Amino acid sequence: MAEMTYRDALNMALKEEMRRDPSVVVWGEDVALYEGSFKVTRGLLAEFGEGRVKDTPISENTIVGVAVGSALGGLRPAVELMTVNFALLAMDQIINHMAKIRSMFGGQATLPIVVRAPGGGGSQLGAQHSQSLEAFFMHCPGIYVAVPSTPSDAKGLLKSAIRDNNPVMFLEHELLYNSKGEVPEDEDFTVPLGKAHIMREGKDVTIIAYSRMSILALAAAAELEKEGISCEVVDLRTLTPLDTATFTASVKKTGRAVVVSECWRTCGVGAEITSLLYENCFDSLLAPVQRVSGLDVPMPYSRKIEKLCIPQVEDAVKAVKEVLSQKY
Amino acid sequence: MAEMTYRDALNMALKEEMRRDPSVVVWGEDVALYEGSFKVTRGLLAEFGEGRVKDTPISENTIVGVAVGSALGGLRPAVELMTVNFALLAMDQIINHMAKIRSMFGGQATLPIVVRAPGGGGSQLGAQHSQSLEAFFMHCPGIYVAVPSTPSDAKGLLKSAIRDNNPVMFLEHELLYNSKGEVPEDEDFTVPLGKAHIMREGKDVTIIAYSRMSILALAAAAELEKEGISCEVVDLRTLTPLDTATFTASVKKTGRAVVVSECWRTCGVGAEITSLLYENCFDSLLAPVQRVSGLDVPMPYSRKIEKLCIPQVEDAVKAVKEVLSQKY
Amino acid sequence: MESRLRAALPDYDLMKLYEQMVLCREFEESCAEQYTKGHITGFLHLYSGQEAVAVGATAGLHKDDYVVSAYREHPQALVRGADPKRVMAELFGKSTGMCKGKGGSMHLFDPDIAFMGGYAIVGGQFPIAVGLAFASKYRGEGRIAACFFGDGAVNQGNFHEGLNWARLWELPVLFLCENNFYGIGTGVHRASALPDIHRRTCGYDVPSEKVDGMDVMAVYLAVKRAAEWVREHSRPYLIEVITYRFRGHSMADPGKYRSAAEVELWKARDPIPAFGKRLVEEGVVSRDDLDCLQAKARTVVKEAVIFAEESPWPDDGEVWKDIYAGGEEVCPWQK
Amino acid sequence: MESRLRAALPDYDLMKLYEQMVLCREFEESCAEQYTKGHITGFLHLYSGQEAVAVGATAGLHKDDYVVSAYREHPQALVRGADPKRVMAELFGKSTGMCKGKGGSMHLFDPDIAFMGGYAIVGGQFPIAVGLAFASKYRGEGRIAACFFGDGAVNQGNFHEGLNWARLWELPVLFLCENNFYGIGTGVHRASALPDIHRRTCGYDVPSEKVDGMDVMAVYLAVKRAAEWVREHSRPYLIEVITYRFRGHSMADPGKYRSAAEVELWKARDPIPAFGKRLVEEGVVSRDDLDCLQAKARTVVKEAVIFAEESPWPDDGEVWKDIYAGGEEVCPWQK
Ligand SMILES: Cc1ncc(C[n+]2csc(CCOP(=O)(O)OP(=O)(O)O)c2C)c(N)n1
Ligand SMILES: Cc1ncc(C[n+]2csc(CCOP(=O)(O)OP(=O)(O)O)c2C)c(N)n1
Ligand SMILES: [Mg+2]
Ligand SMILES: [Mg+2]
Repeated sequence: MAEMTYRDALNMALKEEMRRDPSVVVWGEDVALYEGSFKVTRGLLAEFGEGRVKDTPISENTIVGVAVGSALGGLRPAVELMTVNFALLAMDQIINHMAKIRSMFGGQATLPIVVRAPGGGGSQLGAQHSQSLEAFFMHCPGIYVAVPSTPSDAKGLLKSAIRDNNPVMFLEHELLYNSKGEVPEDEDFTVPLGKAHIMREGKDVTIIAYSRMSILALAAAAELEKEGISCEVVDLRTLTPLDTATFTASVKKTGRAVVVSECWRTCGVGAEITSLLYENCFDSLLAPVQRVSGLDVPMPYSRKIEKLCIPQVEDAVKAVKEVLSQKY
Repeated sequence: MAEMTYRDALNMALKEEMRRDPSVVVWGEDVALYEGSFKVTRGLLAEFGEGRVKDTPISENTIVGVAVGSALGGLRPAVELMTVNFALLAMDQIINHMAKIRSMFGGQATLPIVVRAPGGGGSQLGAQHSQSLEAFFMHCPGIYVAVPSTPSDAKGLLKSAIRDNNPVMFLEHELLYNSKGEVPEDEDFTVPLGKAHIMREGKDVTIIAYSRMSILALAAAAELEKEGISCEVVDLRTLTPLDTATFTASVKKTGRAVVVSECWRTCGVGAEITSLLYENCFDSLLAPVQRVSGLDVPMPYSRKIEKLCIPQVEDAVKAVKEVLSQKY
Repeated sequence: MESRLRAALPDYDLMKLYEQMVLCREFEESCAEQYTKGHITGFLHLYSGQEAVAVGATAGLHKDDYVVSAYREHPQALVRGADPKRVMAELFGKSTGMCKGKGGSMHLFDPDIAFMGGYAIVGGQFPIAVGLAFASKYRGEGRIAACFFGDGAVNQGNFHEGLNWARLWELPVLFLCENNFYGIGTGVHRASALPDIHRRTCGYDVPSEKVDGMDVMAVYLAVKRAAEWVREHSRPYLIEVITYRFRGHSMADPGKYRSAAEVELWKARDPIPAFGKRLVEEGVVSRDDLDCLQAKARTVVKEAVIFAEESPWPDDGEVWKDIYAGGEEVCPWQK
Repeated sequence: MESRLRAALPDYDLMKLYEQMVLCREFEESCAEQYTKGHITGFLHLYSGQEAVAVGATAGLHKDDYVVSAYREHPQALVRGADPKRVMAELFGKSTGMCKGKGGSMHLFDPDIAFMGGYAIVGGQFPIAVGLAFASKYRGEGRIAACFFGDGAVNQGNFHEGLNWARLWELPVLFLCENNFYGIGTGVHRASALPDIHRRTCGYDVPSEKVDGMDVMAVYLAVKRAAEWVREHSRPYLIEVITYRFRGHSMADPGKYRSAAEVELWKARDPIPAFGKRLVEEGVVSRDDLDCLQAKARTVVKEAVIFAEESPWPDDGEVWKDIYAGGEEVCPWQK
């Protein structure tokens, strides 16, 4: 174990997997010489060379499409979209191609692709650079969606994603890159895709979250503990596959649930989890499920109002109190 | 009133609005000389000429982006994407631009744009041509989403969409083009955006649906009536704005709800409606809400299995019976 | 008379070209019939008239070179060596189809013959071809990627991004544009600022040329030369092949945007009888030989139809299969 | 000595060009300071070094011609006539900002001066410019659309689609590429197969040229001529302007991918002192006049900063405003 940042944990995962398997290749805008806009690919060019670590033109649809083609040709591309906002330029290759090729060709093709993309709001980057688009990818069958919240998961999930034979949208949170935590240095350490993580045990209420919202949920739980409220925090880790069993079991135990997601509320991750909770453990629910989410607005720039659009610790605290005050 | 097809009703709306307002312009792939892949733009070129009705290159992102620019320049483009599947190539202009420009420029810009797009499955067109992508657009704030189910609504909603000052994704269903119904010939007839339609009154259960699924819901209701089950059918008409008041009131009355949508289930329209129902009328619910939706799979070609992936009348009937058999 | 054909290829191969073109035509015309009968559903885009392109180009490639194409791709797959039975069964939506009935007419795929897919999103195949070429170069396989596409596809951003990328990374991609003058009902002049498609590569330092797509030998020779150049230099190249589709865009298209005279003019240049005539004139084969090849093709196609008819439908359980690698049970709550 | 400058423009306009360049530089350098103090947040991309492009180009356009740009756009807006106070307040995120604090540095917009937006998605502005040109042509307004973009943006599919479309529909778009040799840390040679960007239009029959972007008069004359041609012919044209940014890509970029020597070489070509020197040498102004303009610009920027500092933050209720036309209450359940 070593303490390191989420950024460095991702970097370590990339390096280890590239050392392990020569078919792993990396490209994206500014990932080589510049070592990545968020420096996640630091040192890759130096270690693995121009043939394997490649800068690309600003052509997002092609970044993903070339990964699709390379995967069909036997490689395991782990590419970067500089931010998830630019994935909107690549939706054709992501949704129409990467997610469909295996199935529409009757299972004859295997696409071991990772598309890494940082995202999220909170840095005053305005409407075009602050989106949390995970619900788009979660909505679409045929691709996995990973949303790590800790340095250790960042490493473990990225390694699993690279080794997995399915295409994975790997969504990193820009505000987590500098967060620190203990990370196993073991090269065999991985975190399986599709297994949620009970980050904190509790008995009064379950907070279900992912990515940065899990960290926020922990902060809310710590605050609530001072008031004698015991929260269980379930970190989803991946949205597809979704570990319904784990969060359902938790809610069956606590009887109450708050779902926290940074994406837009309508048709967002919270809507799905809420529906699943009612479908799977209605009888155990002692109060209505609360959704805490990003507001359904294009993100404003000004920090004074930007923070109103993104869930804050207080919002999670308030929702937990709300769910505790209600009763069916 | 005249009986006509959904296709002709749309065509009538386009013609009437183009006659009414010279700033309405139309373009898209094959919309002019060829009169549209689904013939919705029949006769437009002949009546309005090459200056106003324009064929475009196969460049979907630019089809939408030129509409955005033209709207900024004072026009009211009502453009066509040949099918909604190709909207995935235009997501950058739809989500990053069309949905954001008004808000990120502080309300200084107005974008009266309609992007028409046929979609839906059931014609054995395979994974890349059978998608129902309404949840993507509903998820994103800043754009309206219209989903007409009848010829009359097709006309009335399209006219409202063209007259409205907001950008509207206008999603038509390919299997409805030949459906017939009575349509007001009145040029002043419009159907407001954001008002759901109670297509059929009933007392035992509310079926909430939109687009082709509303027609399917009516068929299910007719079948269930034979067994003495009285269904209320609420057709949403638009997904944004969403008329929560109307469907909530209906469910408060009947106490039971089935939501039918053709899109993928996870994070789909059904997930949102279900969550809203629990949030808004939990106390009135006599049984858990049932979601009927497209399966979370890329659409297979073979008709034998394609139909398993799209809600059928039997599925709606079964869900209604299920919801009636359960009790909280 | 000295045979120019014979100077280029041995008799066996010349006959093969003819045989393949006839097979393609028979196959496509049979598809039309099966569509009319309701056995084939969905979109059906037929290739009749363009046979010299698929046949000539494929003959100019190595067997293991990658091929990708669009939705008008039955012949590209057949000529690579796809089993007509499995292709027809796919079109029927049967479980014995090349893609188990999940793909249909627009989505053929067979990695055993390096046929890496028919794609139905116009231009979707560009980056995929570039990626295949990268994989081949990275692994040192010496395979090139041949990318078929239409005149309509060149206005998609992908085309531009792909050309730039392939040249920048020095990848062996052979871009093969089948210019049949129309993208559905829109003529190339109404869609392209510069309708001479081969001239559109100048901004990327990618060499290109134009070739007569109604002449199978011309296509073969051009592609063979270009493929060798691409392989040797590991750089992209583009060939614009001038051709014509005899039928509508798809079975649903009455094709009113083309005059009868225009269609007749091109039908008079039908690549199959034209090549047959040359083969006979240059003494490679007799008229009887040609008839025999024709009859053989007809039989093959007939057998394919019978196979497809008699094949079983996919099981209902197939709906959940082939989506994720490593099992279908990843999202058990979905069912 | 006969003044070549004076032959091209009256003294007043020459001084205006200088004044504008100085204002832009002062504004940008002041932004850097405010960013360091934490008053400006988010991404901040400064224009220092490229002033001759915005200033020269804008002088070559009509007042009502449409302008669109990317995220490095403060000067394009200022030079059009945007109020520096409102721009600075926008950067501070204040309610008095040009976009009420909702846009920030990357999203300036002011329809009163036909500045139709700074866009932060690389290449997002291409189709928007084409659309503005279409609207102008359709309404017979005689306005052209000037589209600023970087060397990195030309590899985006939008660029290709936009060039083809503008030529095909014969629209008055003036494409203005600011080639500063880098897209963030990636040199133009590592991103473009053909780094001579003006040569990339050959595939669309769109004429183009290259101009020295460190010389404000050269930019002005080229843009003026091109804009007139575009207006007269209603056809697109592209100018590649060779320039250099003196700072990093954004405030977050240490800029290690460029050698100090390279940066120094370009700084020696700083367009502002170079033009000032010419003005003095050709007797248009005195050194003192220049100092005076400089002082004036400094005051304007200082006042802008004070205005921004003293302005109020947006109300919390602003979060729900300006999203939909015709009221914020359309989705009342959302709140
Ligand atoms: C992205 C996308 N846009 C539009 C379509 C609809 N469409 C199918 S084929 C076609 C025309 C393509 O023409 P071309 O590339 O010339 O190929 P051809 O059909 O002539 O072989 C169009 C517009 C599509 N399938 N994908
Ligand atoms: C679609 C998209 N991809 C990537 C980015 C990230 N990005 C911002 S600026 C930039 C470089 C653009 O370079 P250039 O066009 O030369 O403009 P310059 O910054 O030099 O003015 C990149 C890659 C983006 N904003 N949008
Ligand atoms: Mg064509
Ligand atoms: Mg640049």
